[in-house]
Amino acid sequence: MKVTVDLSGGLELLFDKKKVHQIEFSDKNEIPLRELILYMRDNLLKERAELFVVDNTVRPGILVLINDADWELFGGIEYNVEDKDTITFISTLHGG
Amino acid sequence: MKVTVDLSGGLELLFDKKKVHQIEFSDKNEIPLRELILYMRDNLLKERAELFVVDNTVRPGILVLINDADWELFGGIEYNVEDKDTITFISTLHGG
Amino acid sequence: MSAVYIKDHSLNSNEIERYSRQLITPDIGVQGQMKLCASRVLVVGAGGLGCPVALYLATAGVSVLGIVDYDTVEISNLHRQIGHQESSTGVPKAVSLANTIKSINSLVTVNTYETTFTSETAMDIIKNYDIVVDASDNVATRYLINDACVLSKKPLVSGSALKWEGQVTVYNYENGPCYRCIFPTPPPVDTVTKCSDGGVLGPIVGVIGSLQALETIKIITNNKEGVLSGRLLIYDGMSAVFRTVRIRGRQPHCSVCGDNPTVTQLIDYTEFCRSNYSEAAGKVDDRV
Amino acid sequence: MSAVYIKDHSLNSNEIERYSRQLITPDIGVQGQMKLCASRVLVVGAGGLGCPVALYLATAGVSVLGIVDYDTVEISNLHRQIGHQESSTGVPKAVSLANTIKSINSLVTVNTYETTFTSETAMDIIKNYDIVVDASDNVATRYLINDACVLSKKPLVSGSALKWEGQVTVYNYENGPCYRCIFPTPPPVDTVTKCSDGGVLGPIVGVIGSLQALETIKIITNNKEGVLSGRLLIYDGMSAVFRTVRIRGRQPHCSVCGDNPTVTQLIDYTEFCRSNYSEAAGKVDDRV
Ligand SMILES: [Zn+2]
Ligand SMILES: [Zn+2]
Repeated sequence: MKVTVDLSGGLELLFDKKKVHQIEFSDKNEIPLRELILYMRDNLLKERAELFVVDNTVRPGILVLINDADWELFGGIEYNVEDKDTITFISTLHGG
Repeated sequence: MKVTVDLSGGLELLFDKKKVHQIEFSDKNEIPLRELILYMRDNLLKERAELFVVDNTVRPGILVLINDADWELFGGIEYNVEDKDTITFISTLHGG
Repeated sequence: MSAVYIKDHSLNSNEIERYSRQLITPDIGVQGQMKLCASRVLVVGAGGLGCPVALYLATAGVSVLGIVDYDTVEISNLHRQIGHQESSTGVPKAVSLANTIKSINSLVTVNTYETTFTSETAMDIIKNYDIVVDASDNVATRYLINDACVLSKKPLVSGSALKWEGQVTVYNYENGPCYRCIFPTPPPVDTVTKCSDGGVLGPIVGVIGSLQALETIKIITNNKEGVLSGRLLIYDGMSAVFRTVRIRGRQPHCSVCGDNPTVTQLIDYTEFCRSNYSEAAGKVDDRV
Repeated sequence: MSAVYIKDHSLNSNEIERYSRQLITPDIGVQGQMKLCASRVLVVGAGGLGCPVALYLATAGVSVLGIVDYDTVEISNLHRQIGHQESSTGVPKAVSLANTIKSINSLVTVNTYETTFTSETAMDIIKNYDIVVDASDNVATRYLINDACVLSKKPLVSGSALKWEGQVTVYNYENGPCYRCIFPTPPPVDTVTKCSDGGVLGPIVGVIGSLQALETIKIITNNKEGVLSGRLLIYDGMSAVFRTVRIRGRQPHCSVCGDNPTVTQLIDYTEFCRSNYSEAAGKVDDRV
């Protein structure tokens, strides 16, 4: 399965400044969203993991979208990510 | 087959002020884009057809998109519209 | 009195002349212009977002515009804050922006509040307005504005920007979600980048502030369908791509707008967020 | 001279102070600010689009800003043209906007052209600038600006707006398409709605003008990847939805930028488009 991960609001700075990541899990058909997040923390994010994950979920202030809609509409972190899903992580902005 | 037609830039005023139209051709799998345009002229557009079609194609000043990309990238009016395609007609704006 | 022709609107000839191009716009019309000319909007923040928001709302003809800002104009503001002038350096931003507005539209009443928006001042200020625009620059103020809007039942047009990016949505509108429904817990202080650290471009706040003004106009003119409630607009200026995404509705368990709220009056948001009502100041801890 | 430290930039302390929040923005930096401070931009039109474009380019620190507009300020402009004041009624728009700019950023040189942009005047004006912004309001001027940009090899940042909608793209940039590549034939005169007929909202031109300013900044600072060339941004303000769509590249058969152009000098665009270089005036036929 292939998953597209989108990062915005500055989160891309934690991930090599890349806003779009293609992740492939050749041995899986689906993956719990929580596992994807921990996979990202352990494999894509090199340092300062606490800016992305706190208590085994995304830290407060990050909005997660599943195919362009709020993850809360799909069960939040309990969602099972499927082939070709796009998961977006948006750090909310506060400046003005 | 089902086609989604999007209208913008004021063209929707010619089509009952509706920006999105779902058109179904139950007896077809595909339809030449030219036929779709003439179908729209003859069935959806009640008056002032010359504001939409001139010389059997869209009038100058209308940009046509096939699934969000310029129709010129797909052969223009010779394109064959397929099931679930979205065809967008944009009247270019000149004001400021 | 003796006129045979009874006009069906309350606009005077100055207003008709000034707003003619606006009141002929579909879905505004004379009725929409009358609503605009009777509306009262509070803009919190007279900075990068507040300038275009206040300018476009004032030129559109709102009746009363409130502007809250404790800060004064500095030269380093002027690259993005187009409602201030060089000659206003040192002048309170609320006053400077109000003066600019008066020079463009003298029909608008502008109230200035040269104060920090706090738990003590917020409710008293907000009660005079129909709609609140969040053009602030820090986390604590954003939670404060949200709660004050929920408690006083006013819709909130929220915008934010940093570097090349921006976000816009409308909270607490027609039973839609509030800020806490989406973000129940404030972000860790270390994860918040300020404009003074990360920078921000003028056209980015120009886009976001203009979008906030338009949402406010839609709310005033009762164009409910179009209002960005339950949706979030995300803007990436570098790639020139916007996305309008669906977000959750009002959450029954929300601590302020839910069915059994635990927040029933304003709290201390600097403590809740561990940061100050000001971008310039650092964390609460730094004040020691 | 006696300094041991050799600074690697040419910004003076006034510029550093004023542009500090901008030059710390990623992909701008000190190098980008130096490019901005050396850039020359021509804005054609000082109306709804031209005001935010010119204000944000001036505050960002372009070196020389040219403003072309033959028209004078009227009260009915002020609901959307935030660079003019009530006291400027009757003043040429180019002059009025230039005065506003000077009050905000005195470091910028502003050249005003109180003239109609025509086949006779265009090339002489354009040659003094690096980039041209189309903030005009009529078809004939849009074709004229396009051809003048192609013939003088300048990128063109094009924006347009009407009612609740707007469009933005960049033409003639890095071998991308020009306006005629996309629209080889002018639209029939009856199909063109003017802002004076259809209306337009201030925040709509605010969004589009800000986007034009940002594209101009991207071009100046050489952020090539992000530039809206070969792409068109379509904005529907009522539904709060933007789309960035892919459009055709440069067309080898284009009559002005193609491999064998037939248009090798400016033509009479009022004749070509059957309409005037002015929104206010009607069709060419009406002049009789
Ligand atoms: Zn809530
Ligand atoms: Zn061309």
